[in-house]
Amino acid sequence: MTIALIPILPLLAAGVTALMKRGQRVPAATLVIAAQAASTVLSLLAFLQTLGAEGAHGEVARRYFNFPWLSIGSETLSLGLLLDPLGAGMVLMVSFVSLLIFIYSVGYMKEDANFTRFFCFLSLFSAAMLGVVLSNSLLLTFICWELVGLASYLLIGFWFHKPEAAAAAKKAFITTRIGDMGFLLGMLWLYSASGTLLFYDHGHGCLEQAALTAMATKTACVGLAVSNCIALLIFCGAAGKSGQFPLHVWLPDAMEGPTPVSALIHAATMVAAGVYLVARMFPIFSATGTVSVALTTVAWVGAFTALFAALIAVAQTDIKRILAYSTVSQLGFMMLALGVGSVTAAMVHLIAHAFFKALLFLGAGSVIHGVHEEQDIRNMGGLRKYMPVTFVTYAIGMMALCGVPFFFSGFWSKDEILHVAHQWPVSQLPFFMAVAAAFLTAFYMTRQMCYVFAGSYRGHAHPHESPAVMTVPLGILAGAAVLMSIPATPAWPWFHGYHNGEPITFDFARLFEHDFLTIAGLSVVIVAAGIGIGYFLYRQFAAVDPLARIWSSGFRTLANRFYVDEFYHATVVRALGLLGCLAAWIDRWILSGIVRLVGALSLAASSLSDLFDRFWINLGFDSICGGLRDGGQLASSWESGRVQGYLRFLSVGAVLLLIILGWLLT
Amino acid sequence: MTLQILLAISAILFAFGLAATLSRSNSIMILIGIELMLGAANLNFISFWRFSENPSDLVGIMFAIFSIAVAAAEAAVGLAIIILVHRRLKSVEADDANNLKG
Amino acid sequence: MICDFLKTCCADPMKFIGDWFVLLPAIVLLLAGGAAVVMRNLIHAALCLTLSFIALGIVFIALGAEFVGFVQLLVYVGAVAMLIVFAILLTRPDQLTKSGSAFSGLGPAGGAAVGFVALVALLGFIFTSPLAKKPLPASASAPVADIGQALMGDYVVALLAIGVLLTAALVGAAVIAMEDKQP
Amino acid sequence: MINPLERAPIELLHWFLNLLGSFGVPQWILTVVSAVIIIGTVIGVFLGLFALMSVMERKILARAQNRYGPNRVGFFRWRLCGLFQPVADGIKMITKEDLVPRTADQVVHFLAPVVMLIPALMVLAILPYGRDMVPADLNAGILYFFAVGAGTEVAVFMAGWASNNKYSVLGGMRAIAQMISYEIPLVIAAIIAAMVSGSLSPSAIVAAQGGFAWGFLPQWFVLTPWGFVACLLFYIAALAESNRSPFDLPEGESELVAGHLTEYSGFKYAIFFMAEYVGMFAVCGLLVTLFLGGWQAPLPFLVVVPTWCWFFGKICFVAFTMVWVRATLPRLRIDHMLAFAWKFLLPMSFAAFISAACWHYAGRGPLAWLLSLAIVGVPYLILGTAFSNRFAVSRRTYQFSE
Repeated sequence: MTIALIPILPLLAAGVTALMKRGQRVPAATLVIAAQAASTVLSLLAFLQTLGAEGAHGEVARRYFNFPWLSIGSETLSLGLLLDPLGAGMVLMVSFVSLLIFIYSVGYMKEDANFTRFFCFLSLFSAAMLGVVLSNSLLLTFICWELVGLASYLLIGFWFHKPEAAAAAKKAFITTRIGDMGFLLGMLWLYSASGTLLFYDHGHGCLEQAALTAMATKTACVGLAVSNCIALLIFCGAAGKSGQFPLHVWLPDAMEGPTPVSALIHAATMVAAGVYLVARMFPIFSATGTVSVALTTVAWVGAFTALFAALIAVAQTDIKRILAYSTVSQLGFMMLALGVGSVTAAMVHLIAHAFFKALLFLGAGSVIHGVHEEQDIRNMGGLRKYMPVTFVTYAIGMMALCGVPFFFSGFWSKDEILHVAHQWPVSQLPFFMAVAAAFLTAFYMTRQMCYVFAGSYRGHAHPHESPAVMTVPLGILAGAAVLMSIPATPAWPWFHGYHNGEPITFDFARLFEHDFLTIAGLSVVIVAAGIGIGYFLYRQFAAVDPLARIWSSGFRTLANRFYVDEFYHATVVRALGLLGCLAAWIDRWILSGIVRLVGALSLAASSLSDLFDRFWINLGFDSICGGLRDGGQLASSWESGRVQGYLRFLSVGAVLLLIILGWLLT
Repeated sequence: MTLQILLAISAILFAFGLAATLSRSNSIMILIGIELMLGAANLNFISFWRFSENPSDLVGIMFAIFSIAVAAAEAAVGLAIIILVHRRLKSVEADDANNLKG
Repeated sequence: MICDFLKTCCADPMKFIGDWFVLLPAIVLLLAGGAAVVMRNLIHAALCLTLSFIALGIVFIALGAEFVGFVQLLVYVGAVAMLIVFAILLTRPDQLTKSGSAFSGLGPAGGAAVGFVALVALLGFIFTSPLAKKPLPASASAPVADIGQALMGDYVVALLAIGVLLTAALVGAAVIAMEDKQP
Repeated sequence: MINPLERAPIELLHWFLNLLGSFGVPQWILTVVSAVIIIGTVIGVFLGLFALMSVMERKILARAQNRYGPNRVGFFRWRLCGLFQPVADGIKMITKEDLVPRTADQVVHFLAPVVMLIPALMVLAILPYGRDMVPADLNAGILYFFAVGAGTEVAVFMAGWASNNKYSVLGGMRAIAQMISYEIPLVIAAIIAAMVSGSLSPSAIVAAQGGFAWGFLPQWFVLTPWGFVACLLFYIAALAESNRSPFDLPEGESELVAGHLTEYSGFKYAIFFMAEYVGMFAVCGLLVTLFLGGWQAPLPFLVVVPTWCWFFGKICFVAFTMVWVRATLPRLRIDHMLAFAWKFLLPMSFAAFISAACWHYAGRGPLAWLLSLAIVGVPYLILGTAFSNRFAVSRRTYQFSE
């Protein structure tokens, strides 16, 4: 299977780069980019293979191969690789966006002393992510998942000499670890319930009908089916990785890493892993029907996160933090889509979002680079004149994110989500939350555009356009953000057909169905309102944010991110601290008391034996040793150290021997 | 001429060497004594070969040749050791090298 | 006895010359060896030793073992004597002509006594042994070609061992005498 | 075909001995007389050669340095190109005062020249001067040569030490170090020739080089690759053994006044001088015997020339090249000289040794010739490159006024 090479090539590149010296910048970058380009080409080939191979009878074409990895007793753990439309699209997106980000990094990290190390980590990250996507075993997924976590830790903390970066890296690692705990539990439960961790294994995999039926029919507790419990546990991991409420706190802090890392983590790969995991495990989530408890949870969490993060984004002033909360919000959208049962809508939005969010992050990086490491949008302004290429591409990304009709991918993919949310039988509330979030998205993006590019420059640096090695990837991503709108339209539901293995037909009439028109119209109105209000409020720069003037306490709450961090600090961290104090107290007063008691007892015993030794045994030994020493001294007085003396004794003996022998012989 | 004369010469030479080895304090003189004793031994080998029933059997000659070679090796290593000891202890007196006394 | 001796000399002058061809260097050998033992000056002792080596080589040649004699000259005079002389010069550059304390303590007397006892014992055995009264065989020679054949034939293992020994001694001597880097 | 002069010396000796025998002289006296005559002849010839060489060397050096050299001494009005210079030198040497330093070791100081001269004369016994003209045809002749030659080192040491002079001791020690070091390649080179001939006897070695390949090419060992290398090694080592330039640093006047000869004068100095030259001729004679075919003629039609003429002609040629080398090469530094012996000559002599063995076992044909060439050529290239890199000197710039 050549697809194994797709993750292995970047992994090897990472390994080789790790051995390089710090100064070997050009070979390191060349090697990593070449490996990534090769795996992109391989991904493209794999993707084309899946295009041609439509499964028979409406089945999805899956090709996989498994191999045993570890045998413990009679149990054998197998790993495997899988190629199906869900993964193929994803792997192409991941490798392609990674490649562009790598190229961009050459320009962005040019000044950094640890350039080589950076590329090593990037390559490791990409390898791990590709492994997650191509895995046919939950175990391999988990391994790569943790590798992704490790790489993200290394990359967020890349500038570890900054305390914020080190703290952010730690925060990201620990927060996702909380989710991963659930993931691990779910995995173990899945193994005990189905006896395998392979997704597809000729009818024996855990995502295949037999195992699903078994899990769906068993009840665990409080009326929950086993499959739902497993799904919820796995969703914990996905929520951690994808920054869903309440585990979203690490994601904005992760902006402390270099901007290409932000782009890589928050656009293409790491956060997408959560959504991808839920999409991959969707059969388990939906084992008890499309409105199962697990999916309902997913939908509510997604909808809440979308609105919640969008609200916070409105009040942020850091260019990258706005985008970070926007990402959290968009991931909420995807989770909502999954929760309401549409994998296709989620994946379409995921891929479209990957392109335009990577574009936005890289654009933000270009802006930061251009104004000399300034991240506060209040100190920018008027950059349209200084950085025209960045401005145009950033504007395309912004319009795609807002969902400006009709030529931007965001419009179609978001519409699709609104559409499926609207049709959800359980509740209409998530739909309205999503609508509100979409409005806010348009609003805060307009705010950001106004702050950054409109008006006149307010900073003190000398803004300049970024080099071609940075702007060219921007252009490519902008093109992709526009082009992605084509396969996303309902008129040509290419993704839908591709994912579900159905024939793809072009039907222009679908655009004019009543249902679609309503939603699309609503969406257009929302976007127009968002952009319009945003422009109205922020067209002129003001020292105090206009929203703060209108409702200052509310704005402060938003600016402080609903005090979630403070809440965690007051509850979880404080509780842990108290627990630690308690443990320390127990350790100090109870455990060490016991230890001291034991110590004192053995001390007493040993002093007793010491007395015995000294006054009873030693007397005998002393006399024996003294005798030995005296004897030794007597013997050693012969050992004069004079070689000639020895020789004399030797020759006296030899002569005596000679005389005796001669006597005997004659 | 008889074998006795040669053996007596060899014995006297050997006694000279032995006396030098045992009584001279300089380690180079000890080595000289050893060389004399080895020479005496070689003289014995050659003498016995000369007076043997079958001189075409070259055992005595061979023994002498190998003994000479071994003596050469012994002299080389011995003198190297003496030079090293002199460098360390600034002395070639055999009795001065008594660091290993009990 | 002296008359007998002179009679035999006149009766067969060639045999007389042949005998003295052995005995004369042997006497030189003993004199030089004795001188080497008692000389106070180390250099003189070494030179006397060299002379005794030369005499010993001539004895070997006179006894018919010319190959051994030449090897004796080559190795002892050419190498061992020179090594000893070198060692003397390297170890006593400051007291080159000063006569060192040749004998010291009670040990030397004991050493000489041991030597004397050994000599008496050996001579006693030599002159009482019936083996030693054997007359001189007509002639004995050891052609070089035969020695070569024997060395490469019956004694080849010993030859190889000697080669290894000499190589080891060469390397070992060089390493031992090499200048120490750390004092 | 054979020139009547060829056997003239032998026939003369036999005639004289027969004459004595006819007077009823006992056989053992005849033996002694014969030995005395032979020894006297050989020593006389070599002393004559020494005298000739001492003046010719000065003249050759002078010509090399664009001077005349000694050209005055002669009989009355006949100068004879100064060929009688050695007579004048000899008279001067004998009549000069013989100085012995007060602090010198008198006995050893006196013995040193004697010990020097004896081995130099003794080694002449085994050289084959012509067909059937070997004073002592020992079957271990080569070994005898080196065994007796070892006495020279003792003499040099005695001279250096007994003088009780800093320069003398240093010179003597240098000379011994040099002689011991160069003795090894010298002996190995000689052993190669002995090995190929299958004998340690010089006359057998000369016989092994007899005959002509394809009717014209002499089968001297110097014409094989290993023999050429061994011959050069022997030649270089012989230069060092006889303390000749460029290895004359034991008596390098710029550093050590005259080395172990510093405290010698008059007749003793003359003896040293003579012993050195006779030793040099002896070693040249051995070189000729081992590699240059001994008394063999170089071309078939030249066989008519008496063999002893060839031998002495070759000796003179080799001695002439030694003078030539002296005129050409500067003196080496002591560490370079020792490094050269141990790091270049010794490995090369081993290479020549192996090469000779391969030549023999590959059948001594043209193929063997090529194989042997490869075996000596490769180490030479490696060692030569290493040495030329190690001792690379930048091009010297001379500063002088035009």
